[in-house]
Amino acid sequence: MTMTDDPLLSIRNLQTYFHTDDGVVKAVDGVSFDVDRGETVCIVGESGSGKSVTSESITQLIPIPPGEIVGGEVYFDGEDVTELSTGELQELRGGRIGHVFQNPQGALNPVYTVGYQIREAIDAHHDLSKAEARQRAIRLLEDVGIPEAATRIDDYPHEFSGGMKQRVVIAIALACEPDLLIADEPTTALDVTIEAQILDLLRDLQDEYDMSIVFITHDLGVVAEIADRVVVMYAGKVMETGSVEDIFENSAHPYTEALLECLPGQSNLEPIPGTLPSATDPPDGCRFHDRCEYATEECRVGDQPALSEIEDGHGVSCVHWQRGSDGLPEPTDVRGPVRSTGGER
Amino acid sequence: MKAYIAKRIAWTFFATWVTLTITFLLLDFSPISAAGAEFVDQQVQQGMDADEARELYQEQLGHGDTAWERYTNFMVGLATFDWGWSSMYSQPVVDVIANSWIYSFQYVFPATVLSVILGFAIGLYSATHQYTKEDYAATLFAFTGISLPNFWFAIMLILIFATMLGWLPTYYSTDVALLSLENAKQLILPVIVLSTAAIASEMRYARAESLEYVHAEFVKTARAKGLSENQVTIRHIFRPAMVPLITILVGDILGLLFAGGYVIEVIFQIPGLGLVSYEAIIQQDTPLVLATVLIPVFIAIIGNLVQDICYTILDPRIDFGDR
Amino acid sequence: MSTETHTDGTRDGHDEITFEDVDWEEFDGGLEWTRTRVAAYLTMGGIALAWLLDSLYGSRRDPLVDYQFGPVEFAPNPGNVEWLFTLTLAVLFFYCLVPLYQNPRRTKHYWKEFKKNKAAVASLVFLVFIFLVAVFGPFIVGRPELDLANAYQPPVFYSYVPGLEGGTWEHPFGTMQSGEDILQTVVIGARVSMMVGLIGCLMIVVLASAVGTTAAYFGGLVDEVLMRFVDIMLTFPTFFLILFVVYLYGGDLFTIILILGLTTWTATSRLVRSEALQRNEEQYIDAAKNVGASERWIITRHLVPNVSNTIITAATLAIPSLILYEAVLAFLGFGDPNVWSWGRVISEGRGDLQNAWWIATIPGVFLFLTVLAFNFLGDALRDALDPRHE
Amino acid sequence: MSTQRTLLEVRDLEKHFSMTRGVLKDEIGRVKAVDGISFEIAEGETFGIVGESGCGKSTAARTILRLEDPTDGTVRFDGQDITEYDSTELKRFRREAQMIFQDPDSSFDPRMSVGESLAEPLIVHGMTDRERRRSIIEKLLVRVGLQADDIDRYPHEFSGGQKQRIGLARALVLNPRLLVADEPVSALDVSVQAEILELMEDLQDEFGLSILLISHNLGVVRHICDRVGVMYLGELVEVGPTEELFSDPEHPYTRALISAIPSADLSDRGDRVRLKGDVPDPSDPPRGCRFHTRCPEVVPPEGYDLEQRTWRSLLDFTQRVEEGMDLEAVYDLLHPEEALEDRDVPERLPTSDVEAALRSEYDLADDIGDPDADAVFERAVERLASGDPEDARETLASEFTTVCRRATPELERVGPDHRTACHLADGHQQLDGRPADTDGPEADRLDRPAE
Repeated sequence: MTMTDDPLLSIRNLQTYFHTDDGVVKAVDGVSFDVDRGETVCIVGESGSGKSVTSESITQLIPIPPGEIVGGEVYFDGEDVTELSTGELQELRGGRIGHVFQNPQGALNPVYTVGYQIREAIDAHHDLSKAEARQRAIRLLEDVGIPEAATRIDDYPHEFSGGMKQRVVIAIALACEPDLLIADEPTTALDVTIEAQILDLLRDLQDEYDMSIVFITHDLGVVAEIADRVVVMYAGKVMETGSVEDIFENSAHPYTEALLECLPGQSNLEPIPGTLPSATDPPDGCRFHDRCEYATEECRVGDQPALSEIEDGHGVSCVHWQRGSDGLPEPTDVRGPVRSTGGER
Repeated sequence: MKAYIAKRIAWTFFATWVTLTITFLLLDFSPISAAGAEFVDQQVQQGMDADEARELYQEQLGHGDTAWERYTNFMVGLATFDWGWSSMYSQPVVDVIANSWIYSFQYVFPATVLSVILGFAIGLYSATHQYTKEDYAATLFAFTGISLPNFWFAIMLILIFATMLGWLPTYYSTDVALLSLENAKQLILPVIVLSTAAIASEMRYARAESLEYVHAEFVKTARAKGLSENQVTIRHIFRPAMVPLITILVGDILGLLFAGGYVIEVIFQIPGLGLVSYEAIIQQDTPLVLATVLIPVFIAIIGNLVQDICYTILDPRIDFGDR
Repeated sequence: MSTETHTDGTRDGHDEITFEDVDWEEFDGGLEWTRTRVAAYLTMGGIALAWLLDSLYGSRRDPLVDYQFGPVEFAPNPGNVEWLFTLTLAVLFFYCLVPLYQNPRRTKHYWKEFKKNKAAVASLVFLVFIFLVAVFGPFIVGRPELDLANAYQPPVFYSYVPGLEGGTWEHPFGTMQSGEDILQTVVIGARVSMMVGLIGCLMIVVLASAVGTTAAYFGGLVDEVLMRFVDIMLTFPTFFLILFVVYLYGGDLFTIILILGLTTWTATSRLVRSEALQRNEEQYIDAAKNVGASERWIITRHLVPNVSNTIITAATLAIPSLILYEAVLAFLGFGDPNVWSWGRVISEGRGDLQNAWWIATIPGVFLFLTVLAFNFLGDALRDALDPRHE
Repeated sequence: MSTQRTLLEVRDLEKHFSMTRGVLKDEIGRVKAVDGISFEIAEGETFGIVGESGCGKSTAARTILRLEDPTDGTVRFDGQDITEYDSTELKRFRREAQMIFQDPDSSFDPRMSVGESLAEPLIVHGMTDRERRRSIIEKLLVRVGLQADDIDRYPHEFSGGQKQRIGLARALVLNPRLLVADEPVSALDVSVQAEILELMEDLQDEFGLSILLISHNLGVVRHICDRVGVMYLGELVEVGPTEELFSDPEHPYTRALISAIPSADLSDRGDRVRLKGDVPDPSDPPRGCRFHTRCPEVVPPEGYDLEQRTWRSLLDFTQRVEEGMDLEAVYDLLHPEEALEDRDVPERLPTSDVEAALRSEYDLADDIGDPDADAVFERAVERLASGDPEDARETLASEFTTVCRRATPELERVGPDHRTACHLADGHQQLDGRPADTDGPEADRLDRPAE
């Protein structure tokens, strides 16, 4: 494969809907972003923002039905993945794109040894002898930092701790030396000290395997730790995208600012009032408008504003994106008693 | 693991002992047991020699004057395969069983194999294609299957295929050789009746258990590895679902098949264990009734043991320390 | 104690009280005797007393009362089964219908979940119909009687030979070989099936919850012994256990129902135990403990209501198998020879398939549909009541 | 705050769970979930307990409220020992101390409406007046940011954050003086977390509550607590005022924990103290200081001159041998390619191969810097290779010994209100206890606390 300047992964206007009894849930509703070779892109958002669905739509891991990719393109290395046949998709999954999931307790099948589960990933893409595959599996376990890999390879998942299981899951994802690793909240279920170990490991492996990482998380602390670029999602839409410095030091979207302000551990905590809008019947205009302190009439009509490029690589989806220059609208008070709309269950 | 299996075997013996003791108590307290003493009188009245009748009574399982004597006789008799005398057949009970089991086996076995294969396959398909038309059809079939009273279903099949269409015989005939096409033909309806309920039941279990895993994280992991859908289904949905399914095979399906077989033999007049038992009940031939009831119990107990051992092989997580 | 007061808008006297003003020393605990509870105890006690009096002093031949309203004759002479059935209906009324009525909001929620399942709604309608037929039908259509002159009447709209006169509305479902009207046997059979299903179900509920919660609550050796016993009972293939016990002790419908109840509760008790253990781990149990609730409060207010979903579902799913067991016994000729059970009618029709197909077919259709409806209903209840489903 | 009267005083609290097997319930071990913790909470104060999962913090909270009976120790509430309370006194105590729970989904009976759930404490404590209960609850719902007509709704109709508000209302309805909050926000989204934390602070101010907050999230603890205790494997390793503890952590575990928090500050990314390995099994905690198996600053043995990192590796190796490293395990290291079923382990293995394998496994250089230590290591390797792990174990145990393994550190005062349980903080260990050789990025950080 030749290295080009094209992004490795380019998602264009992706729309993934779920058909449920209560109506169509627009989990991902027109999301676009790029991932360059060798870089780490974090998708950050609260639960219900569509960040996991976005990541699982890349190789169509979402359950279809009820899920459906209704529109948009996903270019991986220049090729539109949404057009691929099932066989080609399977070639891609685990081959050039590896996946790590949130819950290491559930991500490994309890009835097989970890060695079997790693070999399975190797065998799906390579024609190796049993001994060769085993040796490769041991090397992978060593790479992800499991001590005495040769002994542990024949153990069952329940004999590993949570952190160790997550290492095994990473080893599976790396089995065929992918170009892209998609990690969906890989550290959320882990303790902080273990989380730190896994983040270190991912950073080391990224250099070693020379891959891009799409990292999904709700934790801005983790984002600051690992991201090169950041995509901030809210209610199925991209609110802001930019380099990690853009987001943390020069954030332009009110939602990003609000997220940063409600991180516990800092002196002045500012909660975001209100609740997530309904996923089946999202509001007109900017999805964030009814919780936004800068919202004006323009924010409540039409569609989500297009991503406007503030500076190179820093886009923001806000009516008032130029507010830095032409002055802010007055913050309106949206705080009050929390309405128990009971939208989510 | 060896210690675990040894423990299970010990438990099996204990369970057998408890079961037999309960059986004895049920028997000993029943009005039928009291009638046992009248047995000799009855036989004499029917023209049998008094000594011969008394000798025949000695052959009965669990005779004796005190409860303890009856109990020990009962247990020793069972353990030594001296299961008493069938007055109906004028044969030792063991011989009656030996002559009739093959008639039951010849259709129960194919029905079992058929139901396990079809039941699991349909259930697995249904689970992996949840909310599709095929799934709804399979579920409807399953509900129908478990709700059909088997005796009525058998009669309805006879009405249609034997009485109205005349394609298949109404009753089972012992005149044909066991391994003949004729025999196979007269077993078609029994096998259909027996396996319908079993397929439906297994399908429901297989579907429910597989559904537990269809959305499991490790299934997603398996898919993300690039495995094909068939590989994912077999290795990562069916294989873990096997673990709980093993337990229903013995517990529920065995009981279903035996109970179904009983009724089917009565309806089709197949001279297997079920029909023997039925006639023994009608004729009040207690030793034979006891034997034909205990045989399924023994099979179930052994089945349970086999099931536990399978479990240790299928599920690496099992805690050998307890239970 | 904090003495802060809050001056929110006051509408009436009560509104002035906020939680921090309460002087707790003036309160102590006590059990609330609600009107429903008193009514329930009185009704059930009354039925039990009447049953006792009837079996002590009642006459076997003469009915308790004898009224004639046109075609309807009300002359009950209840046997043990009938008394037990009445008691079961009272329990059903006070512990299922009354709570549903008293909590309209929750009832509405359950109904919303339940009615998603169209088959289950249809089943419910059908079962309510069968239930009404079972309870009131025999007084309206009467009981089947020997009528040799009308033997082998075909059902209405059917005739032996096309063109010839067929069945009449006199006997819409036709008659049997001895002239008994099949409609009447179907109605009586519905009553038998409902009695078997509901009484047996109640027995399962009582036995299974008693054993299951005892095992879960006491744990240790009690748990071990009870559950091992259940294990052994479960090994015994139920059908043969029932067959054997009926062979040894069987006879009338009352005994058969008792036997069915006593042999089929085990699986449910295991389920109740594991469910109770699971619920016991829930944080709301801790929350109740933490406000100082007594063990009895926790068991009656939290544990039992939350396990009851499981019990109700399991018991509903046990009804069809109870009905089928009774039908099979009756079919084999081991049932109550004085009762026109559906199974018995099918058995009678077995020999007349050639010339009178309707005898075996029609009761079978009702048996099949009733069992099917209960299965659908149980399945839908599981979906609607399962807390994991929310 | 600490000048105020003490409301809760916990002394040497222990809670052990016994693990049993079989019908006769033979005890086969004990999980020392809480193993002798002491702290106090003043009126109006917020005290936080932080620690990783399995450290016993939730058990501590439950034991303090007597939802579990303590194995040993005392809990004094307002001067009275609640562990001695009979059921009447305990019921009265329940009014004074309330709890909110971690999981908003499981902490409400799904079959009870919000009103019924909130009325439960009132009914249990004898308030039979239905109207009065209702009016109290309606008011309270408004006070926690919901609406009075939410009273008839069911828990599933609310979002996680709203349920946690109701949880707060339930805890407040008896007007307690102490509120125990077990991970009150960890199941919530960050934006909702902030709301709940703010509400807790408001209510605390309004009603003068003392709060015991249990959390794994140092950010939450730092935000809301006046003082903090750090728990590790059932013990408190450090207790101090929040700001002091965060700015000047004394215990290496606290340092590692603080350092591990991913912060939104871009300046210090990738530059942190890392703990190796997992938390040990609480049923068999390490002897001495429980943290020594993972401690990046473990005190080196007397008479050896070792770099901290080398010493850590040697100690890891020693621990592994003690757990029972047999010839088979060594063989697997040498021959990773052979499957378990067809390996054929000889009587002894070539010492040089074993040594090389172990050096690479434990990241030890060919020259570990101290000839004596090297000799001990080589001797142990030789014993392992010749199939005598027992001898290797003894050699290592007698030579590579540290005060962290020998002795259990006590909570010692290191500031006016700041205590820590670490040998490094012991007066006499302060000088020679700290690793002398402090080069390399990890060692560098020892004297410069993170943050």
